[in-house]
Amino acid sequence: MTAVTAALDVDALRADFPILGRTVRDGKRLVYLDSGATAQHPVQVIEAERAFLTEHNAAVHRGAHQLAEEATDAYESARARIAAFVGATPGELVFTKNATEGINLIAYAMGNASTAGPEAARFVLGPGDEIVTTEMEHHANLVPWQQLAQRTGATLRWLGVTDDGRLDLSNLDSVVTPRTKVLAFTHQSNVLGTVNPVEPLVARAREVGALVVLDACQSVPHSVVDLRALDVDFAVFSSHKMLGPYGLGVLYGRQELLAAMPPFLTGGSMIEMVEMARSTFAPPPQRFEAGTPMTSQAVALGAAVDYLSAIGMDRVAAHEHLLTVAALDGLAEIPGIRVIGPADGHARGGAVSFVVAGIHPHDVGQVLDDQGIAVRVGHHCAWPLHRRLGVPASVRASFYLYNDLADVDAFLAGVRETKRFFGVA
Amino acid sequence: MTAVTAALDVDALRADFPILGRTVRDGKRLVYLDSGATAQHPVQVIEAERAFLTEHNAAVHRGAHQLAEEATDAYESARARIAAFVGATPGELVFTKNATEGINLIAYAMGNASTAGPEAARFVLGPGDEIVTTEMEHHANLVPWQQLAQRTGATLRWLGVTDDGRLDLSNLDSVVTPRTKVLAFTHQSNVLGTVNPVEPLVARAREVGALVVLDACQSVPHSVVDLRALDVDFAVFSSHKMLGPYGLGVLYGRQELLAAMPPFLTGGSMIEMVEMARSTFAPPPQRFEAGTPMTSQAVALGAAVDYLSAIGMDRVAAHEHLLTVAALDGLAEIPGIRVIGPADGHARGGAVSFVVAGIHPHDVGQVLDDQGIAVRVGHHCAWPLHRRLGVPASVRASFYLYNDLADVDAFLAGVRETKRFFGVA
Amino acid sequence: MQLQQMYQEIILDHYKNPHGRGLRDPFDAESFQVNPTCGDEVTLRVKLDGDQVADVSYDGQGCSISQASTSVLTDLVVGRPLAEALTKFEAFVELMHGRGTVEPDEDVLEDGIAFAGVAKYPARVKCALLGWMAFKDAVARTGGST
Amino acid sequence: MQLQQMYQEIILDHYKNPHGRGLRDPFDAESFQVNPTCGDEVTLRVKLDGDQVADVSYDGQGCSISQASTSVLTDLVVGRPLAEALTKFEAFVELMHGRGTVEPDEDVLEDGIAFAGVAKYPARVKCALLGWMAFKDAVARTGGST
Ligand SMILES: Cc1ncc(COP(=O)(O)O)c(C=O)c1O
Ligand SMILES: Cc1ncc(COP(=O)(O)O)c(C=O)c1O
Repeated sequence: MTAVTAALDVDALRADFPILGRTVRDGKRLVYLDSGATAQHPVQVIEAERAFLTEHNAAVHRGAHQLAEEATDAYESARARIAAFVGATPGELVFTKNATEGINLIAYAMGNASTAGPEAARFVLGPGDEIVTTEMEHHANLVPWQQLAQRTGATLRWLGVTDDGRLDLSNLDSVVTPRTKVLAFTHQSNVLGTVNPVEPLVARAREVGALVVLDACQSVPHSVVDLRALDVDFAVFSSHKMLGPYGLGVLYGRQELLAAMPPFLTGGSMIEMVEMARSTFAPPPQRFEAGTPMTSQAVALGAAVDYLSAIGMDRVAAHEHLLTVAALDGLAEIPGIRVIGPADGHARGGAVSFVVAGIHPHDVGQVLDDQGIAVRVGHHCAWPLHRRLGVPASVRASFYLYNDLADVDAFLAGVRETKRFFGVA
Repeated sequence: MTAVTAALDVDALRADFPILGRTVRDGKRLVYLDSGATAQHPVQVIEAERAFLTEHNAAVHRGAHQLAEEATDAYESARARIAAFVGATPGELVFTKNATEGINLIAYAMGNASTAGPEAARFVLGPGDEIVTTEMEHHANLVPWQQLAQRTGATLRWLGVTDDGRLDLSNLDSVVTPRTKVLAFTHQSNVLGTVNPVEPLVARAREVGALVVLDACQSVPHSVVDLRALDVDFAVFSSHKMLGPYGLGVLYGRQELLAAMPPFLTGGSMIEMVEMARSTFAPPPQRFEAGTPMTSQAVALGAAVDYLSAIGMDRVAAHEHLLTVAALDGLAEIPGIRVIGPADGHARGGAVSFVVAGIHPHDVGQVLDDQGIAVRVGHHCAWPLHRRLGVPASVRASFYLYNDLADVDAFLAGVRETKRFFGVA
Repeated sequence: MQLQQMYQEIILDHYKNPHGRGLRDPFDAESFQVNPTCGDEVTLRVKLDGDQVADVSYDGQGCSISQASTSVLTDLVVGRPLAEALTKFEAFVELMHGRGTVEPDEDVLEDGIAFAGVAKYPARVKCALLGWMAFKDAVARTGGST
Repeated sequence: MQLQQMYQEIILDHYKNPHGRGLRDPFDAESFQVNPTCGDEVTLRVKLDGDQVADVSYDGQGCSISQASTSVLTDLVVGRPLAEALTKFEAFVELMHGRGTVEPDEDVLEDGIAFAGVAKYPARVKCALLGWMAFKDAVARTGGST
């Protein structure tokens, strides 16, 4: 154990996560290395939601009774704390059901701009306009843009990926051009772990007047992220990957952009005036929160960011870095392993994806599972990236604050056992 | 107490809802009459979600490890039980974040049909086509259709409301015509309580080949609803109004329609194949569930329908009917009260909305709140309906299985006290 | 009963006998404001005379709080220098957002101090501010300094 | 270690030495199937001769389970009457969806009974069925009775 893990006191932390105490597959200790897909939930977060539901629950922003006041306060206080967690103000934060909805919201709002008023003009897309994304995106930051292109006649282009799993910026200026209306890219790859350089991408987007959409799903849960400082126009992340509940995502948008953007989902709570034939809409963030919101989930995510803040995101990042480097170093010693993504700890987060020569990832995952080690296998919703790197699928171990070096050791032993089981040298 | 409430044993039930034990406004017993906005949560439901999160939590439909298997089973078992609860099969049920998203899903999917493949042809809308809704809709079943009309050039029409708060079907055949592509209406009004006659509306829609969208938000939580038997094409309802968690709605669609309908939100888990330039999509229901789903919420709603089923929805409906009639009878005895909506218990549910001569609804709500009685004031997301009935706003008391006659008595006494407070005869 | 704190006599008086109600000509600018949850609305006109607020006239529908606070508004700003009116606007907004912790200055807000109790009910703060927001918006539309 | 139950020798043998692999002409119909979560895929061709399955040829990529089960499929159906092949299809699907509660009939499924252990792992059932679904789909495309 090094000073950093000692500083984080993982043993104490783990006690907050009841599920980590259970066993799987006939009594094996659970080694949960699938936090990149979804994180586990500390009792503090579960308890915050329960307390809200059993003490203060009511419809927010609608009622004039005491419970409604308390519920509204809890909901808006959560929004403020979550905003502060990523360097934003409450008015810049829209609650969605997941990060995927957040990206769709932007794409659909842009699609709606052509039949909305003149203040939405800067969001209008059509033939001749271009949307740029990258070859390392999660499907959530690719398919919505494909669809927007299909609906509007705009063209989809993308930045490539280098053999070592970095974004290929060599042709940035020829891919991102004055025709580019949107540049959408991931902050941190959910497969490779790669942390992308936001600054040159934003700089180029500003030069050509493109809007920047940052997929922060894998960065916000694992590191210090200040969205204002990054100077992006929009960003999304998901509650369930950062100790919060399912069913909640966050869309960040610069105030002036949210104010000018047409609505996406429509219905109750997002209107200003409704007549049978026409409606007008509330200012943001309400304009983008149609229907009864994810009230108790927002309250619980508020508790999750309190929990993370109390630990300190810099310490979380340092801890994960330690585990990642240990995993990478350990894998490097096992013959026949190919890590896809950066091989060392430089500018990368805690997703370690790899293939084992001669054994299909599904089979690797199965043998690991049999030893209690939960990893993810498949293309991790990044199919084009896998194609680019010449592998049909991969095995991914991903770490979070509750993992420790014992987990890494178990994982490495598990990989060795897998090779033994299948008789691969 | 009559035989029916005794049969329901409300006292025992109330013990399942911890919040009902609290006091408000300096020690007053909480009389919660705002279940039409959002219901309270029994411990059984909260506990089911907690158990899932602390024992079986993992990303569903993605992982190959034991937790992922258990989570997927829990999620799909919940889908099956919720489907059975409304007479549907699991493949006909799509999870959304709320009912509002469900209606938007249909509207946007129809909007997308024009750039989707030929199998989506029956969903295409354009100039000359008509969408019909009604004057008593919640904004959630109106504004999305206004927006769809605006985007596609189709025309929005509507059925009117009679003075006593029933749907005006006298001109049904001239409003719903062969030009009608969609007929969207509410099963039960959230303001008036009115239960609409589904049969003649569906019959007329079938005659002209229109799709029927039923807003079942206020019927499914309060009565026996068999969507197959009602023979509608689509229906939506919300978890939080039926003892389940926030952040979850349900869209029902006939299998063949879901199979032909283009996707709405796109991203992970809803695809078949993804390349950089194009994607193909999974069959329903997955096609309509982009991104990480509301996993634990679905599990909890499964527990909520188990809870409701164990009681029996017929008994829930009978109990609410009793309370509603008591409230209507009581209000009829107070001078200056105008109930908007059916004045007797025939074909109506447990939403009782009214105005008090000489006192603005906000002020009525405030005085009731001061006595611990939580009602809703405003237009209840049905602004056009209020305009039609000539009132700017109303006060709504709405009942659920945990309310009893003591609540009704408190409410009636509260209304009398309000008049006294404002010196209105 | 906390209710007396909210429904002060002054408020109920203004509600029953609103001051300055009705839309009048001439005016420099008009603002229409609505409370999207309850449908309360106000249309308010401002007539400036140099840097003086010459008239404020209004019409609308709403609860006792919104009607009374608009009535109080007219008392406070009509015939005063615009700068002073805007100071009162700031003070009233501060009071209403104070959740009952702000001590109102009677010299500035006069009858407006009666709304101190309303500030404890966040759902009603929007009611109390409806007319004031219309005033602020109408002034902005005159091109006057805000 | 439950693993041996899933990875029976028979399965590993078929995986290492797949039967009937490679795409062959002539064929009546072809089906392409993909497992959307892991990207495993199979292209499978069927050649009928009257009511006999004359040939099944395939190519693709995937895990041991999907590859071995497709290999077993060819053993079970090639040279058999189509009706019998479809009976085996039903039996195999039933086995795989049985969660380990279905007792497989060795007379019908032969080497296929080795997949009984896979049925206990729901996430792998789709793998085991990949080639079988392609077979069923290809047969449907020939216009043969399904
Ligand atoms: C009749 C009706 N339709 C639709 C809705 C919208 O439901 P949700 O806000 O859960 O999306 C509601 C509740 O607010 C309702 O009562
Ligand atoms: C990089 C990245 N983007 C987007 C998503 C989608 O998030 P969600 O499924 O919560 O919408 C994920 C997680 O699945 C992700 O890792």
